[in-house]
Amino acid sequence: MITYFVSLALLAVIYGIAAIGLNILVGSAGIFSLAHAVFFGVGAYAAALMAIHVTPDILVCCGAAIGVTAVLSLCLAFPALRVRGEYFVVASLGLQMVAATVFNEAQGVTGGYGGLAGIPAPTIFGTFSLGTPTRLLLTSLGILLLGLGVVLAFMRHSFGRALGAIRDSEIAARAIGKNVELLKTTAVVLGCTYAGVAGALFAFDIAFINPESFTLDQSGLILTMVVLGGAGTLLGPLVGAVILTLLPALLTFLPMVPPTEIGTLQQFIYGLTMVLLMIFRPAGLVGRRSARR
Amino acid sequence: MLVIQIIIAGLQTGLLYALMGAGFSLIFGATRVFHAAHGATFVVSGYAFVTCLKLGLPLWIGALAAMLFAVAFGLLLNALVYRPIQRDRGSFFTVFVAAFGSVIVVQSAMEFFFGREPQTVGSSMTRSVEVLPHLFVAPIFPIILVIAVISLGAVASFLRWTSVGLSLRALSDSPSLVEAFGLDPKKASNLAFGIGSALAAPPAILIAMTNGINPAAGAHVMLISLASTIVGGIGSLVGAVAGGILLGLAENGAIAVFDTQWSEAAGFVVLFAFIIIRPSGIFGARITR
Amino acid sequence: MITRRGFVVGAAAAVAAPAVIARAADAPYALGTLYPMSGLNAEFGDMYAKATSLAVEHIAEEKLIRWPIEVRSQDSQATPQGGAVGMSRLVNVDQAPYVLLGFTGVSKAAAPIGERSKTVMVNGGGVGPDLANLSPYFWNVIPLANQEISALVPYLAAQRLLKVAVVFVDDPLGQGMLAELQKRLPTIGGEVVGSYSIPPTARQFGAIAARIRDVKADAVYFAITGGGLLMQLIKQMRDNGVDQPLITYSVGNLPSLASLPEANGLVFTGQSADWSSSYPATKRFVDGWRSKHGSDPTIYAQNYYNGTRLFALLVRELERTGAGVTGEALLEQRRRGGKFDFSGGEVSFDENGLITSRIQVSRFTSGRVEVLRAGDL
Amino acid sequence: MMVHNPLSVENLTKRFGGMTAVENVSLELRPGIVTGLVGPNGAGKTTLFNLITGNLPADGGVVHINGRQATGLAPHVIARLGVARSFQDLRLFGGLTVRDNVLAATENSSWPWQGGGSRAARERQQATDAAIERVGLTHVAKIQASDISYAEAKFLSLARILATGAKIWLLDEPASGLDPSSSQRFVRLLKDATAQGVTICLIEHNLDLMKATADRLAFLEQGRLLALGSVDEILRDQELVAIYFGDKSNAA
Repeated sequence: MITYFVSLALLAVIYGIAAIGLNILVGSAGIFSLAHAVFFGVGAYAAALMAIHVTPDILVCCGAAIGVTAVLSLCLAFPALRVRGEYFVVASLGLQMVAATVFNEAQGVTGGYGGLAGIPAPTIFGTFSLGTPTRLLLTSLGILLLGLGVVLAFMRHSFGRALGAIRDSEIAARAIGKNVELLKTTAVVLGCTYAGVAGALFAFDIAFINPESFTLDQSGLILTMVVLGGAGTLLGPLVGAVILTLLPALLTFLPMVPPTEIGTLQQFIYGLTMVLLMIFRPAGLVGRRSARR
Repeated sequence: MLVIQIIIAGLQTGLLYALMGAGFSLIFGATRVFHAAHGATFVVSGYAFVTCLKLGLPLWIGALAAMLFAVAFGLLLNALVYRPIQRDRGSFFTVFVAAFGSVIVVQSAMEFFFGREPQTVGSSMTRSVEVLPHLFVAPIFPIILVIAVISLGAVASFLRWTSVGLSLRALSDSPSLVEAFGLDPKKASNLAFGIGSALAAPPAILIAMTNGINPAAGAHVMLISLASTIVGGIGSLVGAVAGGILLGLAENGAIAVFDTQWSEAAGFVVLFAFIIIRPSGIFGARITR
Repeated sequence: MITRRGFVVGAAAAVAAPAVIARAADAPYALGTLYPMSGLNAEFGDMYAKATSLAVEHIAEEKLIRWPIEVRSQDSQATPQGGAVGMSRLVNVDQAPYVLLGFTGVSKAAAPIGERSKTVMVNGGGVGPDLANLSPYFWNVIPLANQEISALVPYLAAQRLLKVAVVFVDDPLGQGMLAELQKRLPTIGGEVVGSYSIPPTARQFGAIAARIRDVKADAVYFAITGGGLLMQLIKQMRDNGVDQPLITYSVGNLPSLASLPEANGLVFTGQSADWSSSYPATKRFVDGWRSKHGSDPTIYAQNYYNGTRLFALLVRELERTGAGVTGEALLEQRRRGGKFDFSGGEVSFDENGLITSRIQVSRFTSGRVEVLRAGDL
Repeated sequence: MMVHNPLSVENLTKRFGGMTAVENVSLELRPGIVTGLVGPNGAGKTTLFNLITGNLPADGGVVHINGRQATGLAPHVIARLGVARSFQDLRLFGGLTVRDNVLAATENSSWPWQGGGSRAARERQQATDAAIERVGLTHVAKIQASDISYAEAKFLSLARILATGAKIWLLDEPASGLDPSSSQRFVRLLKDATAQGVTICLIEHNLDLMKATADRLAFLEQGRLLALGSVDEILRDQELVAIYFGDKSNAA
């Protein structure tokens, strides 16, 4: 029983990390990406390959995930410098769709649909095993807190202000001397590396990855977490991640719902929540007011 | 012959994207609503059609029902979701997330009522005949061609020749003009949603006949239509049509040139290229935002 | 703060759970199922679930074992993540020693969890060749895809369908079948004249049909997963002038396909299933299914019926010896060998937990399944 | 050695398609002086600003800032050379507080960290508070910028410029729509700034305000610089006045 809740909590923490990263893009910089699952996936593959072929040390694997996602996130930064708003959403959609095909086709690296199986249990400092879900959960919690700390340090200070300025008016931000290209790129790289780390932890948690976990649906799910909790708030993405990770689990505990309809019901609830939230509380559950954004 | 065959296949899918894209473009131009739930309209319309035919009703009643349901759904969504959000000066993103949510609601509702497997209506019109050696064309292809030309022509001439249409067009140039044209903004947005949604009915009917329609089909068609609208240039009817055909050709052409599994990605690669090189699309005005 | 909030929600969920645990401790045997109950493949999950509940009913009526079986269901969504989460819950919360599942991605994600907790996992639906050696605790009550090709080849030779075009989804199943066809066809003087991989989300196949017509194949083989995709492929192939025989593996045996006019004449392989058999276990299953659902069962239904039945048969032995019903004990019991009285006949497992079974070639003829070539071993 | 004017443009030209928006404009801004830019709508005034600040690439001509060639530089680089501007539609950072709007303008580094440590940080805070104080917005400093009144927004836009410490200001209708007393306060702030050596170029349609502020006027029509002179000289020229008002009355 405890193990089950640990596994759910672990998943919530992993999604929490990814959602915090997406919030840097969406909430702070106004870059509305629907391609977050791409970088979640890139991190997962990078970590899994590192674990299988080199060492399952979690720090090394997360480092690899960070490095690879940081480089590949430039694919997202590039359109972000070219277009804004609706155009960028569609561009990120395009990236997500192309990446899904690439994940499937780069079989030498990703194993295609067959995926990568047999990802070893992680260790830390080379020897100490993190093989039990509880240990992995504690490690992930540590990473989450670290990630929150970094976000807090960045977003509450000049970097956050500069991103906010860009989000609200790019031209005016330039006029007060902000290097918009550099700032946007930094924000995209930073946000995507969170997804990369989350993906690495995900790979260790599930111990098997294939492209089905990195689809547009997954991007939509992470985005919903951010929006549900409150884009631009510190804790909103976490609240969203916890709720949306636990929702399906909670629904299965409801006796009156026939199991065949759980999936449909769950989707229905997701969708309806998004619609109602946008109408009545667009700032999210944690967001301060409804008028903003 | 393979080339011609692929061009025909590309045209057939491209025209359907074009109709979807044109509807989307019209709505976006006139109301600035990024109507990502246009795909949900498509699904509702398609199921209305299939259900009518499964009930044994004649084709024209099915088509009429598809049209009615599409328009009704578009108007409903505008009234219940978009307008309340816009009243609060919601950002485009708020609208987008709400639209995204609506797509999921419709999809799961359809799954609940109709099941997930594709629904199709058999018809001899979709069965290809060999018109030239090795060149197969289904009777439905010319029908699609005619329907697409008629509906796009009708919408284009409406926008060009009627005063209401002119004002809708002016709206996309400068939204502040709406009252100057003596058009009630609420009426204008309903008009755009009505016409735009009606344009989703022909593709829905035709896809239901050729491919079969399933609850998840809307999201897929919408993605590609969105891409085609951007490639063509948002807000331009001609652009949406050109973009749709271009993407239809790219998708099918990729099958001929590259390996078959790249066909889906091909459309999005074209999209990505446009966003990087020419974000305003083929016919779009320069983006100033 | 945040995580505390998470635990609060978790704790709320826990309130409902202890009752379940308390009962699990003494009487009924927990049987886990991890089927896709939502998403594109829910049609399969629905069928598997029906088969399982029919088997549980029959087991109770036969008084095969002392305590009733209680089915604990989790939705796998046919995705690895759904599989991992659902398996974790079946193992840790429901403490099921025996879990029925399907689908390659789900199986591969669930296998390490099951192995760690020594839980038996039984697949009756996935046929990817990579399911063969996942774990000692992972058994297959369905022959894997390569076996289906072996059965098909003699039929192709007899019909002189030597030039085959293959449409496949680029997953282990599709790759496995393509490789098997490329290996086996030359033995009868045939060849794979074209292979076309498609994304599982694709919906437009007109251009692929054009290419298939171009290579002038004698037959078209579909190595794909998912009934909806197969249905759209078949319809569009026929619509776009591909009039060669269409062939696929056991995925073709779906009720929704039988009623599709374009699928008339579709040839598919699958485990031998003779629904008119007088073999008692078969008859009982077929009659039970017909009276409940008003139609003939499918081979998948039979597999999951058998998978459920296997649990009871093993438990009966364990009850005799007085051993507790754990995954470990179940594995040991199965390894002791012997034949199992299944619907469809007596079967045995090989060392890796893989069933051996006859495979037949069938065809849809006016909405009914017509057996073209009986299975042999 | 020659003393450079803070800002000068020579033969600046910009074409949009077939239309020439700015044609061969040469203009120097003198230190500590308010140069008014007048002309009918569409004369190319805002385009001229956009060319100077690098928001639009010029088709010809050069820009010098403090004697340094600045043509073709990125907008943020020009901003860092000490050129600050305001916008007709203000373009405040609506999601930030009033104080953060101003503070952001003091932070020069676009990396996640600002240089100079805590001392520099304190100085930025002080500059920010001083700028807010000067424009009289201290009472709304903690309010989100999207929620302040129109007049307050106009002053915030000025505070943002003040805080950058720039010595060259390009102001695009900064006082339009202000009530008379606010307007007077605005003029005083501009006068204070010029007294401290700030060079201003001002687009303004309100000629009274222009008279009160500007030291000299540049008259632009159809992208060309028609006249340059003292306020009185320009306003006495009947021909120019006719163009100015005439064009306004039969504006297409």
